[in-house]
Amino acid sequence: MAKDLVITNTERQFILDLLANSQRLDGRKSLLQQRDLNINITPNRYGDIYLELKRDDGSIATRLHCKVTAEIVKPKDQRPFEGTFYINCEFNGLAGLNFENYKVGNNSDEFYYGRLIESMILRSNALDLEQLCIVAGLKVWNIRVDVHVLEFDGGFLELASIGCMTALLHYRRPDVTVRNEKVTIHSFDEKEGVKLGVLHIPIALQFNLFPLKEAAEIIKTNTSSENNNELVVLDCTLKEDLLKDGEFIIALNKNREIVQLNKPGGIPISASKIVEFSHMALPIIEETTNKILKAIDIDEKKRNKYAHLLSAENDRYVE
Amino acid sequence: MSEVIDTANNINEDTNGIALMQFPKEVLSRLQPDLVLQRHLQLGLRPSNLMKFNEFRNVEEQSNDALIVNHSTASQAQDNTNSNTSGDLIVANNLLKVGNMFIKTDLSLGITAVETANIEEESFAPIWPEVTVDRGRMGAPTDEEMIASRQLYENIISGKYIKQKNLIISKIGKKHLESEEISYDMADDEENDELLLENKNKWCFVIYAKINVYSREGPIYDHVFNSLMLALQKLTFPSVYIEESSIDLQISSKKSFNKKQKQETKRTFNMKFDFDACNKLNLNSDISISSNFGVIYKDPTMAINVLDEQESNEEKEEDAMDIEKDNTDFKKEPILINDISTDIEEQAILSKVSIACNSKNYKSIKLMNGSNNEKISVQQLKQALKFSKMRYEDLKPTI
Amino acid sequence: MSRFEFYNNDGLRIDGRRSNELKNFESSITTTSNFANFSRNTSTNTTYLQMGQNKVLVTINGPKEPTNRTKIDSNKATLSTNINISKFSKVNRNTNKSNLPDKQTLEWEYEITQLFSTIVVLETYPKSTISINVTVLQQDGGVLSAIINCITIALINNSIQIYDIITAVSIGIVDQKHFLLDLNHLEEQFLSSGTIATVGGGDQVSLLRIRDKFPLDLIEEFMQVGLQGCSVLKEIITKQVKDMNLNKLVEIQ
Amino acid sequence: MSVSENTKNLIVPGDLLTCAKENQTIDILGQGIYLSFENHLYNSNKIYPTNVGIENYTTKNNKNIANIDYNSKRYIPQQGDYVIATVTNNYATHFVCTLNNFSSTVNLPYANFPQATKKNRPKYENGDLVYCRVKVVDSDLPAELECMDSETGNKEGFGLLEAEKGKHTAILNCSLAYCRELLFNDKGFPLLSDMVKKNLSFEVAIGINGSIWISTGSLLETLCVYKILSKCEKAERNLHAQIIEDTIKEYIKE
Amino acid sequence: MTNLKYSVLPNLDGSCELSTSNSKVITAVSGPLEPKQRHRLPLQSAIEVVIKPSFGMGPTPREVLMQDKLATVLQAVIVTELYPRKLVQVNAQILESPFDEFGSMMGNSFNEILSPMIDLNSCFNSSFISLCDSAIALKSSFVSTLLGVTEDKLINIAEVSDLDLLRSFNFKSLHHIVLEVEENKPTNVLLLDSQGDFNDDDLVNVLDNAQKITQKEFQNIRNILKDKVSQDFIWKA
Repeated sequence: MAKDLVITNTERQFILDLLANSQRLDGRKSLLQQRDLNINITPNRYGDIYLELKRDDGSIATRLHCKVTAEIVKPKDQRPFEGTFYINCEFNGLAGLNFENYKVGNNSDEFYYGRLIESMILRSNALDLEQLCIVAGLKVWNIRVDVHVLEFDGGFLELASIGCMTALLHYRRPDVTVRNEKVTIHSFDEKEGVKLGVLHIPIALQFNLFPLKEAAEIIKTNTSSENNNELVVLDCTLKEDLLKDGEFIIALNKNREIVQLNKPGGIPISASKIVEFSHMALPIIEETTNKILKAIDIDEKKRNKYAHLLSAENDRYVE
Repeated sequence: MSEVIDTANNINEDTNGIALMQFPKEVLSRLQPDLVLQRHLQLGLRPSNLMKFNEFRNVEEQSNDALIVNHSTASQAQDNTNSNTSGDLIVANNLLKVGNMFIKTDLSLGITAVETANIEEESFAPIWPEVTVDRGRMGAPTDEEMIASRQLYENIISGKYIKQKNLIISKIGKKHLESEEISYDMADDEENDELLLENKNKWCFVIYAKINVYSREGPIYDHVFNSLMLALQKLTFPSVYIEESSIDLQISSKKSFNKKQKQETKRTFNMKFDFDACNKLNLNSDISISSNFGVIYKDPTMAINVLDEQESNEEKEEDAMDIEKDNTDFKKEPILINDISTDIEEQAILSKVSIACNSKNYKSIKLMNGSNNEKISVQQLKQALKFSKMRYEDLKPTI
Repeated sequence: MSRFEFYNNDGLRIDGRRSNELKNFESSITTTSNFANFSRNTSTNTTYLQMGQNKVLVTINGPKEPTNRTKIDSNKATLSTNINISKFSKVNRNTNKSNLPDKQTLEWEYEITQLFSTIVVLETYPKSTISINVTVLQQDGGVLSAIINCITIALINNSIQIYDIITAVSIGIVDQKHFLLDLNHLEEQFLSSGTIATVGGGDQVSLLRIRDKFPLDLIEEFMQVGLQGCSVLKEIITKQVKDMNLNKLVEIQ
Repeated sequence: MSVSENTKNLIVPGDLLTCAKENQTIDILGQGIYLSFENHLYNSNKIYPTNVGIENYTTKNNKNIANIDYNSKRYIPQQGDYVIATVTNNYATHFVCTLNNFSSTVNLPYANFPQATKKNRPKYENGDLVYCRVKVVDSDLPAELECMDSETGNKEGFGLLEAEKGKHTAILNCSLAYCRELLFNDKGFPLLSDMVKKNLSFEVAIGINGSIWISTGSLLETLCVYKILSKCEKAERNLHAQIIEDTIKEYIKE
Repeated sequence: MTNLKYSVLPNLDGSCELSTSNSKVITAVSGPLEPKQRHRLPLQSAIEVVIKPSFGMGPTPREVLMQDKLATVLQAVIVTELYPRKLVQVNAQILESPFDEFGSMMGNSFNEILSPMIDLNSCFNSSFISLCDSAIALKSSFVSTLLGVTEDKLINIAEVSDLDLLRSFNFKSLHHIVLEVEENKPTNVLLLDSQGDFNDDDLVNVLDNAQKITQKEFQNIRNILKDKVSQDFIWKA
């Protein structure tokens, strides 16, 4: 189904008109309003996360399933002390018929976004790969995150980054003891699983650009940055996404560090705006990070109901 | 439409200006496989070699031991988990001729390191098959090949043919440098002991099967399975020894920038197969024979003799609907076809069942009804089960 | 990180440049005799750019009839980019056996296609494709910026309509305070770095790519340095292009 | 007719139709019922229900009609249906249109426009919406649309759906049964008239293929109508009045 | 207990999310669609089935075999001649399988066979609801059951909720049965996939039990469909 979704001229005009009036087709009344995020952790499993974006009327707009699996492999020759990490993110036919089932085109957005998330985690050392080494040069853990898009109405990049980080934070691999090169893998009954070394939590945010003028005009009005040339929209729906004319993606963590800042072409935007929006992203990302940590914390409490009897710690979250 | 194709004997235009065409048998069978099959069924025959409905094709086993084993070549295993040795060394083979179809199975061995302590008594080993249907070109495996390979893999495990325990290499020999002889006792000297003890019960055989199908005729799975079974029966394991000279200490010295450098030594064993001392594989269960069946309904309206009668007393251009109305008393009868054996049958028969059994038990049944109008009933399944047992007894002498 | 002193107290970098100094920038087209063995009579010009030790060749094919009929857009042209990074372009020869481009190159292709799709006046060439072929002969840090600059020049040399000139530079940061412009190989490997491309040397950012950890509070300065670099580069490119075209005219006469 | 009461008559593929059980004759087979041609040869007609839904057996003009009421999202062209097509391509003789995303395309020949001549052909762009009627359906060829009444040659309200000056338009996709009800059962399902009663002034075109085209004088009014129609599809009947009121309040009388 | 949710994907024509005690799949059906040239059949619709594994890239040979089984049965159930030159696309994504955790395959070699059977069993039941939801014409209904025979017991695998228990069963044979349901009664066998050691008596026993389970399960499915129809016409009520 390599066919594109047909967006009629009427629809295009309607959506763009609405955006110009700060209205969204799904009922949101601000361009910077994001849809509600729900993080569901499957009980009884480690690193199995469902994420939902909910519309205002309660229906689910986008749904993602992230699953971490581990296996023991031989490390790469160049890096014998490091485990390996992959993200497998595919859009299959479930996300919509406009996504092809078998091959992911190299020039497609999916490919690009998948790479963004992978390099977001790998290049910033968000996942400690050296902790995954069992026997140097021979056995290391391969951690793989599978991202399944179960329903799609925009917001993939944000959700996938949140999902991957939540799943990695939540996952526990089986404990391993090495004695005389003999590797024993302990089941969860024998020994409690080991958490992965997540060093910081980068989360991506996508700012979508909609031109208010012709592209030529925007390029010509060069230096006058005071002019409003474009609309910046957060959390686009699928249809808005298809109509947008540029984007920039920022991945941040709570420590005020940019992990990634990408603007792959599209209409140009003034530098001061990029700076402005980057700073604006920080509180949003802080909020999301807290949401992730809270979801994991609640899940952990559920898992060991009696742990608090043994611990002297106070409850961190008092409702 | 179907009548038009076959009844016209030469190309002539009818009143509508549509040219009637005559096709040679081969072409017609590709265009209208169901029609050709139905015509044959009316005569009580099948398209391939005019077999009876319940007839199986002739199966000949042509084994050629000369193909097996070149003693001088040897195999290598590296001291790590996912080593697998080169699969070129054929330890058992089988060449099965089914009708016009040839199936060649080559079994080869690999060695892998395992935690032998973890192997349970009731654990069964797989075979790693790779089925290739010869089609005159290279490329990614087709769905049919993938399905056959996977099905073999599953059925070998579920059939419980090979116990994992039987694949453990319990004895490893050592070839002495000077004497060129191989000793399998490990009491001699201390140095020996260490090496051999270290390797004792650490290795396991892995069986690979490379299966080639030539001049494919109909579904392949059952015959591929049979060929693999026959080859498996002949499988012998060579003894394994280590050549003293070839124990290498490799020092990996990959430089990684500003990383703590650990020196890692890797020991490479050159494991070699000694075919002078072979052990036969103990199969856990008798091998089984797989056979397939299909069900098709005889459709009287497609019969050629019906048309002949029609022609004699009616006009040729008679509307097809009228013909059918006159023959409402015709009944469709189900026919069980044994051993689906040509492309025509394969395409026209949509409901198939494939049964593997030995004298004691059934090993697998795969029944798939691919058509709503021609389903295999329980009655026919019973019949097919009976036939499959008979088939096993038939082929037993060849085993 | 402190194995090398990337920026010493005298304000000099390893290769002797100042922090905000660009590498030498030289571009040429085949018609100006730099590459005598390339045929002059081909419909397309080969543009060669040397930016420090980066050596990039760009040819542009088109606008031409698309080979793939499904790609036809009846309103405007479609762009396609193909980047070939030669295996000998780095200090260590790339031992990757397959001839397929690696993922980073594919990303660049995606970004460059997106970038130039808004800069080229695609509406002038309906139902056609313009394909950009890039060959990187040698790389020395900031290859992406060299590729983008070279494509800009190539587009002008091939007389394809563009709205404005795009210039790109790479920027690195030392010790969280000094910004270095137009990185070399070593700097790129060990510093947090990014690439920025602007339209017409103004402050309209068209492409931005930072893939390393980078303090959020320094982003403003980062942009300033980048914009400055780009605007300087714009002057250089404009001058060189003008000279080139003068030469061309002289030759034709 | 209340649906929840009628779910007793739920028909699932493989069931016997109630009317067949009671040996009633069926003259016309409606949607969701299939007569196997395989059996037709042998005069032992077997009638299959093919969809999950509610059996409906009526008599009209002395003909017994049986059909199964079911709802779906994908439209399969039927002769004489009024549809809203999207132009996706144009050729020398016809437009290529689509009725649902990813469904087979249908053709709209230039000859099927009123007063069509070789020189006078409609100029529609890709992505434009056309209100038209299905003229011919053939299993081997793409279905053919027409933009006129082929008997009279009149325009009959068919043609391009475009925003007039100062108007704002939108297109809404919803389920097929909902569209049918809106179009044909205005008395039993007076949602649109209810909306007009609330002083909403709008223009709609409803295509059986699940598209509703809305045109009003202001952007917010369009959004309001759009919202009401899409919300009512997912709400029970008695809540509709409330939805209309709330949505109007939300978007217009702020 | 089987838990079914219909119409979970509004972007597609029909969909269903099914969770049994030990597995979870989501399936979607779309059609009739415009097929690619190579899928086009002159007299009937093509059926494309794509099953994605719960982790890793797919479909691997394991999934290809599953796809083949599902497609063959759907061929018999869908009224393919109603949609000539069209495509019916069935997508399945396995979300949870009892064998997708690290090390869960080990210990019992039968698990290697059990795992695709569990996945496929769920896919069958889920795809039936998806087909109904997508309003594709069907000739009959079907219900799939997966039974395991141990030394002394017959086990309905979909109801085993203890994963460790499931992994350690010592099955003599496994039987995956898809039965056609007409007029609320199980009739023909559409698919019978049996593996392991078994004899005629086992087979009869398994088929008898499968019929009983099918009968029960179909009532559940029927209730779900009843619910679905009233939801479809909710605006009418």
